[in-house]
Amino acid sequence: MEVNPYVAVGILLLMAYVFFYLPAGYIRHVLIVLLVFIIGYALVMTVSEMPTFGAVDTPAHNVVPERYLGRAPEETGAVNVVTAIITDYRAFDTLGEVVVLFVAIVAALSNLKAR
Amino acid sequence: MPLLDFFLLSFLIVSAVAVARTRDLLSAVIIFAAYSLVMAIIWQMLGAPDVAITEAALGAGVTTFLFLATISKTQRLE
Amino acid sequence: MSLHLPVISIALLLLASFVMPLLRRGARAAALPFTLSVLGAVFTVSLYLIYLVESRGAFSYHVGGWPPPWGVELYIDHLAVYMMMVLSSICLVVMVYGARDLYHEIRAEVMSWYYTLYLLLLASMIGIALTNDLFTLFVFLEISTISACGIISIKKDRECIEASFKYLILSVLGSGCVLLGVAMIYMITGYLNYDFVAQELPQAIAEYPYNILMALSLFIVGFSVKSALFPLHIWLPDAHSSAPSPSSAVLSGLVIKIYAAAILRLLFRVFPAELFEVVPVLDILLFLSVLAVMAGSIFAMVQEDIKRMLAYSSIAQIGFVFMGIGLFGNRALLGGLVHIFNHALMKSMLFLAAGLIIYAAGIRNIRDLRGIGVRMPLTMGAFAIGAFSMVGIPGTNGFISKWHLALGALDLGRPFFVAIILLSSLLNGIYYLPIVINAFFGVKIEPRSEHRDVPGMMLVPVLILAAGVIFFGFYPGPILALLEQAIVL
Amino acid sequence: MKDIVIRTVCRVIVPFVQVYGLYVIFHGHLSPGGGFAGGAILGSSMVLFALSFHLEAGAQKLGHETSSYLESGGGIWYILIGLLGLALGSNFLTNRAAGLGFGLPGQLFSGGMIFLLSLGIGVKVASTMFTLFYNLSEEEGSGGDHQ
Repeated sequence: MEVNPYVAVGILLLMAYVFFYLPAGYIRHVLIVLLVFIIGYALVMTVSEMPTFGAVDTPAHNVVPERYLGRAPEETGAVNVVTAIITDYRAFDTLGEVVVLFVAIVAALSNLKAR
Repeated sequence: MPLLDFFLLSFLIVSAVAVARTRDLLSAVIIFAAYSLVMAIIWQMLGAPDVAITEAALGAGVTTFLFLATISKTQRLE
Repeated sequence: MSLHLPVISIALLLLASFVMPLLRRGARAAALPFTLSVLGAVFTVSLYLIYLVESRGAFSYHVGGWPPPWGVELYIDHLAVYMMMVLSSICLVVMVYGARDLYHEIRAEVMSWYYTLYLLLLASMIGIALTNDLFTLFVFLEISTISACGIISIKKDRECIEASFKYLILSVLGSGCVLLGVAMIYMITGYLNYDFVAQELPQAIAEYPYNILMALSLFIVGFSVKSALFPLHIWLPDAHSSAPSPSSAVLSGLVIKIYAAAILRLLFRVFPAELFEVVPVLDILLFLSVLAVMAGSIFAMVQEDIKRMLAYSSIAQIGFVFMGIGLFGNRALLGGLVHIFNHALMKSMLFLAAGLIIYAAGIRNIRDLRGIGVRMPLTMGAFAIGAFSMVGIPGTNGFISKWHLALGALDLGRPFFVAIILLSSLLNGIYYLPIVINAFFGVKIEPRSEHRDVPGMMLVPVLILAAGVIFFGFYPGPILALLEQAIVL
Repeated sequence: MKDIVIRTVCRVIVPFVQVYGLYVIFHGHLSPGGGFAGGAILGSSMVLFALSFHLEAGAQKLGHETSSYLESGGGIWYILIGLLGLALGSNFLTNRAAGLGFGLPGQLFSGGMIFLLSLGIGVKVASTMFTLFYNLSEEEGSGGDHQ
């Protein structure tokens, strides 16, 4: 997977030009379709290489889910492992999610009231 | 059950394209709610009931309400 | 107890922002002193943390008491405390200024919302600086995105809504890219913690090359959108120029930098060095940064609105930070990192000075600034110091970062980048110096009737920042000493 | 929407939806669900009530003031529980290691902090949903009659 930096920068510049500056028209349509095919090809290549869903030997099956599944009830007291993860093992992320809700509502209200 | 999987996933793709293509925002919102509902079923089939409950309540319920409230203050057609 | 201070400062900021909407009626007057005291406390904590990290080295904090691969880890090293100090100090000074200025830009009823968003923005940026976990990074990224849009769109202005909507859409797309990248990294390594991912990635390269490549490009695109690297800068001029002046100062000075610091951490602590031999990520960043430096300066030259010009100049200056990352030498990295602080100081000072001019004289157009130096000598003096620093005249802190960047480029045997730095300084001189010269020596135009006096509470922060620009131009020692330890990765 | 059928059906359905939402919140640590899902269900039940009757009717049940108190309160509650772990001599947001754990796994009152956090998240999410909906659709005196 040799990557040429000039080609990569060129594609990025072309994308930015097409998406942000090119006026609507026939050329823009053709270029957008072309770019979408390039991105889609890259994504398909990526997905085709991913480990099979649910396979035993995926990298995600390591010590992390082992402890979550095996010891969550005794360590956290919650029978539902998902809740044990989101409100105990990774409670800080959940605090972040609560703050996301809060900031969303503050931003929306400040917008509605500021008019 | 691969046939049901196939059916649901193709429904997802069709409704996603329909949301993007339709000019009527109200129908887009309704199609999007249907999309979320099917998505909830798929979460359940993938073995994630927590996500399925949240998706059903948020995707099919609250988002639709919020989109509708926004449409009622703006225009229905794009 | 002192090891808990990083998480306590984040919790304090979040708690203060939650309490803020509850301050009603009589308590509303307490909102400003409350905000300022919280910001001051966080600044004090960040200074203490610098001392702590200097004396006992980097340490990690396990939130919830769970060890790293299971729980969330905060990693407090030299870079993290440096970023925290930069963020909290600039936020504090800008808020002192904003206390007066905001009242003429936004309505009094939404002031407490503004403080809330401001505190949340600072909390999320500190979170991004401290975190050692990919998913926590994403969560704080979301908070910072939405709150940054919030402090733009709060102004009662059609233009502002439009600009912040554009910013929101692009920035959320960037967040989506980052989330997809995090998912891919999790899929192929099975971890979210930086250290564990870094441990697993070298083996994963052989097995999943496209996944790593795709995750890396998604991270780069996502963070470049957010930090306005050149071809993805499209949202920045509108957003930063139409926002209220304190928001512009924070957005331009801090918000775009923190994403650069985040990608720096990802590139050097998570992705293995072998990857960069195969995939020339650093070269790509370097080319983009050169384009950013040149394009930002050229676009800035043709602007008429002063805040718009400053916004375009930010695009050029973020290029220097990325140039430091892309050159990948110790000295160049030092230059890039110190430029984060230096540019935060001078750009927020310039935005505040521009805000003062707009407040006092109601002028936004650069050509109308002729002779304003006589009416507002202190403000324009500060502006002149900032302009000199932008150009990189010795004795100002802009010189220090450019000097280290240039030396770093020479160390690596790439004199081309020295030429770029010099050329960019020249271009900066072309558009900054005429403003200063015209302001002091230009033909005076009749002052308009709406001229207002400059309140001391607004002038003092600008002067403090100007003094900082001079001070760190002559004594960059402490900052450089801190950063020299930060880049020993 | 002055339709008698819709009003009657909603009047019957809303309590059940709310009870289900509370169940999902309280049983978060025992069965699938938790604060986010239950809060969303609870919030959408209130939105449903406000839609089928009138916006003012919804506002009477849950006023602006109360709603914003609940919203901030959820977040403050969460952080205070986190600080409780700190005060007990452990890290931020520590549960069992700080001595917060109680009850046997599988019982309703077990899991220490998890139960309390789910409650806070549920209240927060529900009030957020309702406040957002209310603020987006109020004004212009159209009440619940639009669409």
